[in-house]
Amino acid sequence: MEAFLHQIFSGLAAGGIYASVALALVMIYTATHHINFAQGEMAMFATYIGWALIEQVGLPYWVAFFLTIAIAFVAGFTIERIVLRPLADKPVLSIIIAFIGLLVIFNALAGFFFSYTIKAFPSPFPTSPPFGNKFLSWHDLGTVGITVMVLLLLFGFFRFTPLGLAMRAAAFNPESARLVGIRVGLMLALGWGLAASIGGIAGMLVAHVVYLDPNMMSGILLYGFASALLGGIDNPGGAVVGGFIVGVAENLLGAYVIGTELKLSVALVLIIGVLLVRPAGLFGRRLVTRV
Amino acid sequence: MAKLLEVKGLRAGYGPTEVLHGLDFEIEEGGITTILGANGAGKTTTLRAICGMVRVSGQVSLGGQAIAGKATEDIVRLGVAHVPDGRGTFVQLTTEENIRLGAYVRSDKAAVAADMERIYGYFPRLKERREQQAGTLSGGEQQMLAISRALMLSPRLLLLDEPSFGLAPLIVQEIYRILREINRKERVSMLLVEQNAALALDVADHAYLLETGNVVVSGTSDVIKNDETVRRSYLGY
Amino acid sequence: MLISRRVMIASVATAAAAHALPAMAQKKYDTGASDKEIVFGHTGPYSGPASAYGTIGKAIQAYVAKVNDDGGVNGRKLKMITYDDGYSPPKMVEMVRRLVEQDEVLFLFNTLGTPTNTAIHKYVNAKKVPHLFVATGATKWGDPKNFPWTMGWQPNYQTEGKIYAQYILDNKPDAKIGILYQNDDYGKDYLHGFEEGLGEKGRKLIVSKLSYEVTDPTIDSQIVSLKGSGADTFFNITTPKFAAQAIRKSADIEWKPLHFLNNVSASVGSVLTPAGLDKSVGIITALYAKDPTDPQWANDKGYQDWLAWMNKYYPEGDKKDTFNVFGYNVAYTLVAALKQAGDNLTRENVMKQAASLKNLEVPMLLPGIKVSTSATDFYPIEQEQLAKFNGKVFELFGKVYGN
Amino acid sequence: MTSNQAAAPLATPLAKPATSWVTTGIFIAVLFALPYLLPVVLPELEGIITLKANFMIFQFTLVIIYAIAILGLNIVTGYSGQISLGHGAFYAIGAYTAAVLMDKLDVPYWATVPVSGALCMVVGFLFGLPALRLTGHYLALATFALALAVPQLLKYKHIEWLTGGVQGIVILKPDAPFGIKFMNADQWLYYFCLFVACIMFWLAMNLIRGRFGRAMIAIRDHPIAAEAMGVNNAMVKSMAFGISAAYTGVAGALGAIAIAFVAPDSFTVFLSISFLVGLVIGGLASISGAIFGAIFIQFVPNIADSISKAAPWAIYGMFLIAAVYVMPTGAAGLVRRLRG
Repeated sequence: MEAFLHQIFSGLAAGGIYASVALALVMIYTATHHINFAQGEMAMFATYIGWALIEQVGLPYWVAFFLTIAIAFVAGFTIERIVLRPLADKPVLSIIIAFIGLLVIFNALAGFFFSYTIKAFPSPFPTSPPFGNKFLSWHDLGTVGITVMVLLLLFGFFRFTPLGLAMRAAAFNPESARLVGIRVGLMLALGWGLAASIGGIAGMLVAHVVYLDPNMMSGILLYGFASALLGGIDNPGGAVVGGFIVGVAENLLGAYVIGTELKLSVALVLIIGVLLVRPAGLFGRRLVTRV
Repeated sequence: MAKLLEVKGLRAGYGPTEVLHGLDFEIEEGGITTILGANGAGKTTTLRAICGMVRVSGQVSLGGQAIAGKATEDIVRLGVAHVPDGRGTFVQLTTEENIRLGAYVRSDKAAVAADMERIYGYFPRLKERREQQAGTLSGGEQQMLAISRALMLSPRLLLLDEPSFGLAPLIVQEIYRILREINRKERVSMLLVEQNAALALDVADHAYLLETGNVVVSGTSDVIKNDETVRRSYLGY
Repeated sequence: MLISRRVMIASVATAAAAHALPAMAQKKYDTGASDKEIVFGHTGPYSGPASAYGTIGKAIQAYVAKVNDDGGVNGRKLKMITYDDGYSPPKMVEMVRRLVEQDEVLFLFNTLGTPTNTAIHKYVNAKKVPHLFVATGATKWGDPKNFPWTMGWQPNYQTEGKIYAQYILDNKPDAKIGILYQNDDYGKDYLHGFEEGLGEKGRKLIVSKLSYEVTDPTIDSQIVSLKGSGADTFFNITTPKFAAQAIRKSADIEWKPLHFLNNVSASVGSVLTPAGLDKSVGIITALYAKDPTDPQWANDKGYQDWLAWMNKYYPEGDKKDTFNVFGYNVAYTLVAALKQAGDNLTRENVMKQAASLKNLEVPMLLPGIKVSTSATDFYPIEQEQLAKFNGKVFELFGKVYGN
Repeated sequence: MTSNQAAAPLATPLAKPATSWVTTGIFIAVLFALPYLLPVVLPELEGIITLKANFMIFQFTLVIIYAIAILGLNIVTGYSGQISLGHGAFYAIGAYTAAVLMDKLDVPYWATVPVSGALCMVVGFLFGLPALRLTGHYLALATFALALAVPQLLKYKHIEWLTGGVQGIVILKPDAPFGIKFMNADQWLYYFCLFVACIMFWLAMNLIRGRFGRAMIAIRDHPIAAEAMGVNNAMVKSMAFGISAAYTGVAGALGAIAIAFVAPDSFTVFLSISFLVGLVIGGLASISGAIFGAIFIQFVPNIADSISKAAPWAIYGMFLIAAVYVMPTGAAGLVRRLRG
């Protein structure tokens, strides 16, 4: 029983990680209607910047944390302007190739600048187990807490601010958005900036758990992608819940049902099965349009 | 009356194809002007050219200010609202979000709130459906929504692209009644593109007739309505 | 007259040649070697998922630069041609063929990876190109009967697995063993050696055997399961990132087994430090090389030479990275073999000399561990010594295993 | 990837087949003469034709193999409009089929190629039936999962006796048949692959210009209209996926024969991504584009490697981005633009 609980909680802890990455994917999807394959590598690179600020510059954790978010925002914004802007009217697959290009560039540059040996990333949370439990650490709880906080902020931003509404409008229907005076290009760039920031947050939370190295995100991105689609790619809340479901399901399947060798394959098959039944994800809104 | 929009030698097209070959026309402040013509004459392109949605050359000036070549969003900010072909609904957003977006460039919050209530007064059905996803509205409701969104800009010039398209006659009548009312009450100038010439000539003060990218006839609505030859050869009724 | 003169000249020339013969006799070259240089080929994963190993190739290049600055090998400069294989077997085949057929190198050196080297194994032996000191710990590289042109270098994973097994049988015969291994050739090789070392009876000691994939974000779940299985002995066959995760997670869930960590991840600086030194106390590993991050070598001559070389020839390299020690050691071994080959730089002789290293001491190998090969022994390093982490350094203990 | 909006094109399709029959003929003739042209074009190879030229012939053999694989992906992505990030899986299945048949059953190498194709067609069709109900990102995830799962399945312990597990299977490289003396194994393999490629390209051309091709394109461009005209969308899409998988499977079998080795590590997700790169950079919905794409994925990584050992991927990534800037419709589209 204790082992079972342990599996559930370590699944929840992993789920928190997937959720935070899924959130970044949902963010970029909401703002640009693309799924950015380079999101994971951008997050990884931002995490290295955070690491350098803490370990090499010597800034306190939270200062470095927010500075990294700001740097990631500017970087995401700039990448949209420089790399993706010229491709705006190009076919979708061309843009995907550009994403793949960005992915390999960031991966290679991280190795080049920071080497491939793993680095420990500090956590701002206490190391003693909270409330004397032995299942979850403060960092696990903190990850969930920060993810939920980001989720609420995003929800509020998109739902209640004119800028958030404009960003959604620009992604859904750029032509109509221009007709109400929205600067669509700027919205896309802001969306990239925000997504890069959220990715940076996710990266910094993840890095403490899995250790920082240039390939840190390659596996996680897949789980994040699956979580986001499972929960509903246009639904931030769904993506977070999807993350937890994937984390727990993967752990339990691996530990008790199919063994560790095939757990990824089976988990993916299950997710695809769910998507076949509910094509918009568990919590996604099915788009209804009357002509 | 003062001229709100003056267009001289307007050429526009898509890619290598030129659709408009040098149009001249003008719109008077506070009036309703209509552009008539057969399919493919260039009516929709004319509206898109005014808002900078296609590549243009020639002169377009709004209240004396040159706007040709400006970006769409900048032209919108000068007070040109466009109810586009196909209505341009943000189908994934709610009705109210669609309407709120219309006022995106305005910063006068109190006035925006007042405008929203007034527009709901014109279109009470939209108010009933304010929380509904806009994609689920009927065609007529989506047309009303598009007009409402455009009006939220508090525009100087409202461009309307075939507001009657695909709608039942009763709904068309209602929409046109409201458009006339808005024009009269709020002094919003309108440029109306219609295939249904009889309908358009009924509401418009002034009309231009396009054929393959050129203005072939212009005049007040009454004159054109009563010109037997024009009616037969161009308008076909 | 004319004729006789020609004969005379000829005979003089013959005499001169005959006279010079003793000195010239050994100057024999195959493609890639000349009076001026020795050209050899190398591939490594500079790109792709295994690019962490790319630094080995760069370190070898840096060592070649040092050798050339010091005058080369027997007066000849070394020229290393290295290509990116992306850890992909098909790419490896292409690149090795390029080295052999287009660049016409004298021999191949330290090509990396088990699947990749398997892909070229037959080819290089058919072409009779020396395939020296490959960078993988699989067992199959020491098979001079069937593959006389291929030779490994590092202690193979199976041997190391057997050492741990032996230790357990000797010291903890009632152990309940839990194993975590990477699900690929590397992990399975260790596992195989370990199980073989335990023997039929000892294999019953294994209570849990779990794998992970390199794409798994964490291995927390596996550690929890291992603890749940009641294991009190843990054989940790993981690469650095997962090793650090395993060490930390088992401490966090208060699982305190007798912990054996494979040599692949036995680095104080790049594994135990990130995992937490206090959490690493008691870990046992088998070592053959000096860990550059282990403070016990700070004043060691071999380490200081290595450090000076890193600073001068590979300043951008990571000094915590044990792969940079690996590259240095293996390149040192190569140079020793080439020196031994003298002026007879045929492929056959290079292979022969590589197979006749006798008790070669390599500066960054542990004291007492030597490189030896023979015509029937294609395993250059077969010795390892167990060491236990005391919170600061790996303390060597017990005998040197192997011969 | 974009939203589910039907209006968003996956790519700008090219209107007509790029090459005329004459250019096609010349091109094929050049390919057939290549092993003998190489020493003429590169005189420094003369005399040592056997060795240096052999390596290049080997590289071109790989180009041909990749071209078949990309052509397969093109059928499903370019013509049928379904994105696939998982064609590496079919390449792997084809390769393993060939290797297992040769290794365990001593089937002659040439006979494994059609078997691989047929098996992949069945697998592709069966995968497509459910998966192609998904679109856009969801299909991308499903196919990506396939690419990820297949290498893991190949090393699964219960089929290790068949697949060789993580160690893979080493196979024998075929020699020229009938004791032909004037051709070495590399040259023979080149001609063998070229021969297969010609058949596959010819079949593809007929397929695309025929009834089935029109049905695929109709579904891609106007799914609702196609359905209304009586096209069974689900069946056509799944068939397209199956045919596409068959192409890639054939390429995989040839790849296994050329490399003479298969292992799970040969078929990582990156292989699938490479095919996609080759497809887009070659040119979507263009038969000749497959060849340009194959040349790109074969040679550009080598160029990147020769520029920088420090971070070859960074260079490769820049090449990728530059390629889509310069040739948004792929190399085939660029050629068309330059011509006319």
